[in-house]
Amino acid sequence: MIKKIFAFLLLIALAGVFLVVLQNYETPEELNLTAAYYAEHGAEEVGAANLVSAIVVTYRGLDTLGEVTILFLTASILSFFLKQREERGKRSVRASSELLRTASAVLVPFIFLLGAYVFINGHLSPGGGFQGGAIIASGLVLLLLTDPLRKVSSRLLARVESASGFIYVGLGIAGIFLAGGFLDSRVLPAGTFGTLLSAGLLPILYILIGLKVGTELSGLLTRFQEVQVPDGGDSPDLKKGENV
Amino acid sequence: MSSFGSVPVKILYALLSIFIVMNIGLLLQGVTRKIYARVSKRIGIRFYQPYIDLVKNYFLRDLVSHGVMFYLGPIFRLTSGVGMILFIPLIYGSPVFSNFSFSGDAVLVLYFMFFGTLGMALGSGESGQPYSAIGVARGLAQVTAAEIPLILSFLAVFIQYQTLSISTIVGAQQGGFMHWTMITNPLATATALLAFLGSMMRSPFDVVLAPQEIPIGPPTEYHGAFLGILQTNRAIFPIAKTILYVNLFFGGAGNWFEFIIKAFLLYMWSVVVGTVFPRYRVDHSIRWFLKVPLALGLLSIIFLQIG
Amino acid sequence: MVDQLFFNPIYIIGIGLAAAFFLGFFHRGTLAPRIIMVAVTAAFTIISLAWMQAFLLQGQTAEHGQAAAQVFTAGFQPPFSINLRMGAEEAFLTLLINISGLLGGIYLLDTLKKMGSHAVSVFIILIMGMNGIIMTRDIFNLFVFMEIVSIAVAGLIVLQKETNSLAAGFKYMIAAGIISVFLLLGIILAYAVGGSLNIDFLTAADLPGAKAGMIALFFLVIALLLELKPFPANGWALDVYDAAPAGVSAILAAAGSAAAYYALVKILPLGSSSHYTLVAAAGAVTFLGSNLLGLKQHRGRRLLGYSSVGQVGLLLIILGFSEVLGAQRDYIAAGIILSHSLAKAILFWLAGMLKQDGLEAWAALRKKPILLILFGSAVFALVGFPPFPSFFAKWELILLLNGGRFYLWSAVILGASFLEAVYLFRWFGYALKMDNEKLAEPEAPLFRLLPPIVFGILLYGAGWYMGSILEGFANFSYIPLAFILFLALIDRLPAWIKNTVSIAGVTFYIIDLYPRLEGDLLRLIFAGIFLIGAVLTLLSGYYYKGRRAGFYPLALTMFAGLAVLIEAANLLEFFYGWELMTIGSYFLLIRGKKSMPHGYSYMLFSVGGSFAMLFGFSLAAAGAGSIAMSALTGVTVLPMLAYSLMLVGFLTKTASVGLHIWLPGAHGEAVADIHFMASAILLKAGVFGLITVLLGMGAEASYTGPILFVLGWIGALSALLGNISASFQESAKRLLAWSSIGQLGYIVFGLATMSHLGWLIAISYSVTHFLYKGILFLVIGGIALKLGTPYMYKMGGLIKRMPFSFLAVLIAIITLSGVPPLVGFAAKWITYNLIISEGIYYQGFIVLISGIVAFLYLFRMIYTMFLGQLKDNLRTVREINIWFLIPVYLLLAAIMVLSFFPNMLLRPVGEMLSGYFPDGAIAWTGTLGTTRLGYYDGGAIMYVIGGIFVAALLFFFSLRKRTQQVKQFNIFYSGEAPSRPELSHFSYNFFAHYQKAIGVLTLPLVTNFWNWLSGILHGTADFFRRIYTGNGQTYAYHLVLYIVVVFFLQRGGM
Amino acid sequence: MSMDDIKKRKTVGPDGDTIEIDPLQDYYCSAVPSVSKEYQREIPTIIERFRNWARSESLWILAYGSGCGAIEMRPLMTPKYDAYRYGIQWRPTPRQSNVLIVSGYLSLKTLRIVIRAYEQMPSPKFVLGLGSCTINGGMYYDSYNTINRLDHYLPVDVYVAGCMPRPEALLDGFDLLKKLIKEGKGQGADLYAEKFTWYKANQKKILKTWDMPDYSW
Amino acid sequence: MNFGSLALGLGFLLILIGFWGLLTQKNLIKIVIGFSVVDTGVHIIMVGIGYLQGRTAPILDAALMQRTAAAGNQAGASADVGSLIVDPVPQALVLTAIVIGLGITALLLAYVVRLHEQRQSLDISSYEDLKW
Repeated sequence: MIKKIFAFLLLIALAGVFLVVLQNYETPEELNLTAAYYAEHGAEEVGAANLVSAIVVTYRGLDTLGEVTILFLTASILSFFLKQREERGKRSVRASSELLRTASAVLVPFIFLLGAYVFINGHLSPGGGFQGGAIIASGLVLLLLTDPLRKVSSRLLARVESASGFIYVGLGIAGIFLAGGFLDSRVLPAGTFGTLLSAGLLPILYILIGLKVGTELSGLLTRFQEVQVPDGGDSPDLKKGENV
Repeated sequence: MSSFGSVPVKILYALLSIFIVMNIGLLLQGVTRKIYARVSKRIGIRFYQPYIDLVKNYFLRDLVSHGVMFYLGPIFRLTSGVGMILFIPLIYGSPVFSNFSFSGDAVLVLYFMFFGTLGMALGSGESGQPYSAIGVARGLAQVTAAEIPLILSFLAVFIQYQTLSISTIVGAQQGGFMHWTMITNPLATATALLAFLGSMMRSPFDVVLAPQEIPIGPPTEYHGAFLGILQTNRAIFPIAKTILYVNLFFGGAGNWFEFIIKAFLLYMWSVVVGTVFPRYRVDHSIRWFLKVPLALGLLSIIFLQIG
Repeated sequence: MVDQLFFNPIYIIGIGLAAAFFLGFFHRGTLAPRIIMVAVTAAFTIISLAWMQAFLLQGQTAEHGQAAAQVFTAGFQPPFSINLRMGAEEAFLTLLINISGLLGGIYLLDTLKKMGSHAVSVFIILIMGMNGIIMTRDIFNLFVFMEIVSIAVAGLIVLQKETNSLAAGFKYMIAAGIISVFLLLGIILAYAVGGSLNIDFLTAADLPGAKAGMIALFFLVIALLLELKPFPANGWALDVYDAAPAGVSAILAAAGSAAAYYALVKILPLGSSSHYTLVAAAGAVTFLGSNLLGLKQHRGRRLLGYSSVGQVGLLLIILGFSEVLGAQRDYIAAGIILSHSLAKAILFWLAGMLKQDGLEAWAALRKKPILLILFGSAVFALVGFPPFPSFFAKWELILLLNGGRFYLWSAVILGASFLEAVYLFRWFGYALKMDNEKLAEPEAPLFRLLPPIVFGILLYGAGWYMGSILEGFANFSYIPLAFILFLALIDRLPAWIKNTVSIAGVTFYIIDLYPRLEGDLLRLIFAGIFLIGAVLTLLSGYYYKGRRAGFYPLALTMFAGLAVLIEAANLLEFFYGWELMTIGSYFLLIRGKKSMPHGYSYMLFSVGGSFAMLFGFSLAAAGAGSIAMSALTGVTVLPMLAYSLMLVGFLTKTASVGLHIWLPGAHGEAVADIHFMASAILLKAGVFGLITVLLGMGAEASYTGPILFVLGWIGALSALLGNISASFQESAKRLLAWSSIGQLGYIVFGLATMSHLGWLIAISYSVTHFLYKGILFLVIGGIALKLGTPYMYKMGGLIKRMPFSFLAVLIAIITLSGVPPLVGFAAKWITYNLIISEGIYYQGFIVLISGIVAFLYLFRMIYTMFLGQLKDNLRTVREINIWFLIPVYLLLAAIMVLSFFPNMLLRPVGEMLSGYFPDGAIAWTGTLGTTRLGYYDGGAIMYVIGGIFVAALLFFFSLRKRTQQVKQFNIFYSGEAPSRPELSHFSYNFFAHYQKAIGVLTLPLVTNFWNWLSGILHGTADFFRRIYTGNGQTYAYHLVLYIVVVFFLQRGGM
Repeated sequence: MSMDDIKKRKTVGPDGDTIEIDPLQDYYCSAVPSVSKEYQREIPTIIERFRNWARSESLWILAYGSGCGAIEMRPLMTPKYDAYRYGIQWRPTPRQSNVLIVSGYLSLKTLRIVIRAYEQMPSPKFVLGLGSCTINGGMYYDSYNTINRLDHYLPVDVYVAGCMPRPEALLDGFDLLKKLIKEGKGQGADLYAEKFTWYKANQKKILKTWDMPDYSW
Repeated sequence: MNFGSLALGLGFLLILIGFWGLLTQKNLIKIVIGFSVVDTGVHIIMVGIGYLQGRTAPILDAALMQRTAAAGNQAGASADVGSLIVDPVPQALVLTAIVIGLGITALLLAYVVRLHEQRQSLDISSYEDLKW
């Protein structure tokens, strides 16, 4: 209890800090220097209609690379951290509902398709590699919800992930020699503004990112799936005999 | 001040000084013991008894030696006594009886005292006699305590006269007893007199010898001619000490008569105290020296500084 | 110039990520991932190295100068795209990180093998991420890289899957999450205000000018600060250091701290001076708090964590004082970072080799000496000893801080450094001396051994380089050090060869040095004491059969330090020599069997003293504007404090009262010839220092009065305490040790009088103390060595077995006690003259009675050892080793010569002193010296006393007595016969009655005081470290609380 | 000291070497006393006469009481008898004493001590047997534990008979001793040296366990 | 009322709520959830800061071009897209931030799984072995 009181007092103080922030924060009226530059030159320099994508993939490509790296890191860590043990017994899980099974069977292909669409069109419309990857991963979630014992080939996921990551970095380095610098998307010609094959490397990069993010998120999920408490564990929710 | 051309002459005079002082010392011993006996209503020894004892001891036939240091110990002791006599100007104004005082001042005399103590301690130490060692330990402890007021009183004198030279100090006291340090600096003199008691091996500070307890302390194993040497020194050394005090505090001695009188009186001071007071244990005597005499000594210096 | 095509910094990121992603194709167990890892980190290192080399060249030839390189990503100019920078600082830090990565990777090879290729890629990404933090110029990108590093670390923590590691990792992630939240807030607010994410543009945007900008900055700075684990919001970091695999902790401490530090370095210019102050304050609190709490820590890894956190605190202080430190900031920071990173990595790596983690268990290192050497190097580097970079860094730091009048700050720095030294040396002591029989041998295959060894070499190399580019140290002669290195290399040879080589070396040095010192008698005398003493001690070293591993390099280190003291051209060199000597002497002193607690306290007092000295020197230099030795003359900045501190520094070495408690034990347990070095020679270094300072101080200024008054009393009381305590010792060596305290007390007293005679005493005592103490130490030490015990009551009657030793000791103690006719008396005589002519009666009186007290212990020593009853088991002992007797008799000859001709020493010294103190000189006629007060004729006294002695002896011989030589039981024993020699040897508690009377003076008040102080410190540490409850939530609470408190403090302050 | 203390024993030196100790050999001087030059001379030289005078006028007594007769020695120091005036003094150590007064019966235990004390006195030295017990055992003549004739064990110069003799008798004994010394007859020490084997045999015969060196220097 | 400020306030509120969970809940998973809430709050703030009142998404599609033209006509000059869109940068940033948050959350959960495996407990106070 005393702990809660202290926490409460601390949060009051923190709220005070935030209040000070709010008091001093002045809502901007205009775009600032950087944003204005992007608004003005983003289209012509990068050739992407979606300015956010232009920024994400090109102007701040290094951030994106880092972000992909973080996902990769997390997946890698989980892969040796939550390593599946051989001695894990069979898991007994409650059967999924009819509704879920049917829905997933119908929806999952569409979800994957949507994901692919989102990252392929990332430079033109809202969305992008991350969003697409996340959508793909959500499809996997659905699959796993339907059949928690489904085996997902983590080997395949890892291969795709590594390959896309490697190519991504490779293209980035190519930018040093073929264009203005690391991760410069102008290795390929800009193309026609607003079309699918425009904005230089951007769509390709976004596809790679999408693949990578998708596989990484999926990888994460499968890792967690793999370490579920096996039968005979102390998880109270699982009752024996109710398995599929 | 010195020229070694006159070395043989110097040596002759030195021998003469030693002879005189030794006789004075022996006689004083005899007389003292006589007085001591009279006080306790005895007839007492013959006043020349110390001579006989000395002769007898020198004439005992055999010596038992425990080793080189044991052998040399008494020699060190005697060297110290004789050296002190020779480093002190005995008679004021007499170049003859100033002997070797050209080679050092009062500080030399003060520190040369320890030469014999050290030698004696080493000699008796080598005898392997544990009681000797106990005696030496007591003696050193007590002497170091007694030295504290002693050094203070000497310092007071040195400060008063702004010199370390004994003859200069004596010179400054000439012209009547009102010039004596005893009068001009009574506190220092009192301190010195109290400290004097501590180095005379008399009651109440004679637990060093403590006959019977640690048979006789440091010289337990010494006998025969060794003892003779020690006795010789015992005749000389107190006189040397006395005359140092006389020089520093009591106007020195202009002639041998004055010398004898002053030495006698000063000597008697320790005798009288010794007769009256019982023995202190070592830790008692150390504490005692660190009380009254130390306070007096510090006072004497403080007075000198403010006065 | 660096070829951008091959060494483009972006390659670090590119190659790193490509390799990491590529590793996804591999499976666990194959060798390839690890080869790739080593190759990649090596490539990183080469790139950094290429840049570093270019920047280093810049310093030397202007036309080949290398400007900082900017790398624009995406082909757009900043601020619109992210750019990286590779300047000198970045090159340095990335090099450090990459080497750590390379070696750390090698160290982790087997762990990584177990965990598979994913772990390898995580490792590569970690290193890449740290590089990114260093290079990036974009705050959001910085955030990304920091998160990469955080997550990678969180992943690597669990390479070792234990509950503790998991818990630590969880706490770490929570903390990292909270920090990232505030960092993001800061970034986005900064963006909102500054309109850019680029650091350089944000700097131009004047964030502090805007109201919200200040808050943005606050969040940025506090988040980066928290990333640097400020005390007390750093419990999570300690857990990580503690629980992570040692190899990972090593990289974290070495590279991680450097990266996080540099992130803050980049951000801070955005802010105003108040942010610098904030950082400095946080650093100070961290440095102090963390090191204080480290005191109670008894597990190695966690202690390393405390220390790491502390060192980062120091970096924060340096950063916070950027303005004050100016151009030197990077030099100082580099020095600290180098020392910290290299040393910490070594220590963590060592920790990884041990099976147990208790501090005591580090004794296992002793089974592999190379590890112990590495440990020692690391500890000394952390505390800031030469020749390590931190020494120079700390020097510059304190110098500049005090130059800028930031006294309190430098006091805090030194205080905290001292606390660090307290636990580091305690720990090192355990490693050196604890019983290690039951401990398993450290597991050190080559791949684990290699990294710490390389870092060890780098540590020394870096130290050398840092020294060579520091102004004031550039002309320093490294020849003696090279000689020491040579000795270290030939350490496998037998001792006598090394001994000969050492003697030849020192002799050559003396010949080389002499012409340079000619005419400067003061230095010549001390050079003589130091170096002739060196030859003599080394001469006695021939007694040693066998290898005597490690002795010669260390002994020569000490002598080299002493030689540097003599030759020092400026304060830095002086201080350098001082510290060098301290190192050497420390290792020499702890060679004894039970010497550890004493060696430890020696070290603490030495470190404390040298810090005081450093403070004083820096004040002096601040006033003078230069570090030349002349800066000590007439200090203008806080002169009283400056001089007092310098004096305190030197008084620790002279073991004066209050600062003496290390000496009896340290010297008492040292081996014979080392004891000689330590006491007869080493203590004189302190005297030399005092002389140097006092000469500069003079006696005219108003502040000198109190200083000299106190100094005089310190000297007098040291003399008294030393001598009285010596009387009550049972161990001969401790007795001599206390005696040294007393003797040094005379010297200090003499110096404090600031008069001709006083200094004459001091210098002549320095010489004679060297002579007679040399004899005593060698003989007593030789006997203790021979008999296997220093306890006097176990000896007795040795005169029969060791007559030569006895004679030497006899002469020595006569000299020491100042009894005429030997030269010791000269000093007593001058003391009287001094006391009366200068009117310092009370101090003088204390000094004089101490001289009398000296008789007590001298007699006790010579009696209980040489006289009395010879024990059963000593009946067949022989004379001490001839190699001890040779130097002893050389010293003895010197004493005899000086006794006949005291003018040989006193006259030239007097003439030299007349240059400083013209009044009160002794006038010399032959051997007769005359002062205003008295006179003293050494030669005549010798002749007269010798004459009397010979005459008395002749008289005695003339009696021609039959002499029966008898044996030891032929004594009068109350009619009984002694049964055993040990029962009739009066020796134990010799001065019992004396103790009864005045033992109260020897109550260990000083020891109690220091124990009390140490108890308070430890108690405080124990109380405050309870904030680290181990609960992740509490740590989260700490973090948020820290933010809130600092926020309101800063707002309140604005 | 017991017999155990003079048995050979072994000890280990500081270097680990074994040292064998033979206490009688190692700790005691094994020389025997020798006869002085003066003893062989028929007529004492002048200087020897002077020495003898000095010796007789300065009798230093070992302050040691072996039996009940010791009670009679004390009054000699009091004003009534004041033995000091005859040059007699008491010394606490045999090393500095010339006269050993065996004051009464001598038990075997005390005999051992007396012998040792006597041998430690520097020669010339004198023995004064006080009381009948030292002459023939007196009332303890048939005791299992006392000796009967002192001069079987030590050379006695003067006997003072009586049980107990008064202090006056003791003074008379001193007077006699002085005379003997002055006449050159105070040669007990030489006698002891000369007949050393006889004395030793007697001593060893009565003292069954002889646990000391033959001559205690 | 400005939507941007509203988002800011909302974000701060979320942060506080999240912290409440983080600091008071004993259950490890709830703590992670608390962290997620905090993280979300920050993301909302980020987006809120990029928001400009009355503007549209920064996608230069046909719709935006029309508005540009319309605005240009009103102003009588060639209007800038910059005056019509919200700041794209925070949106790009928040994308990264979200992913990073995801990574942290995933890792935290992995830790929870492992910790639970060790002690069969989700109480944070069960894991206090390392302290002082």
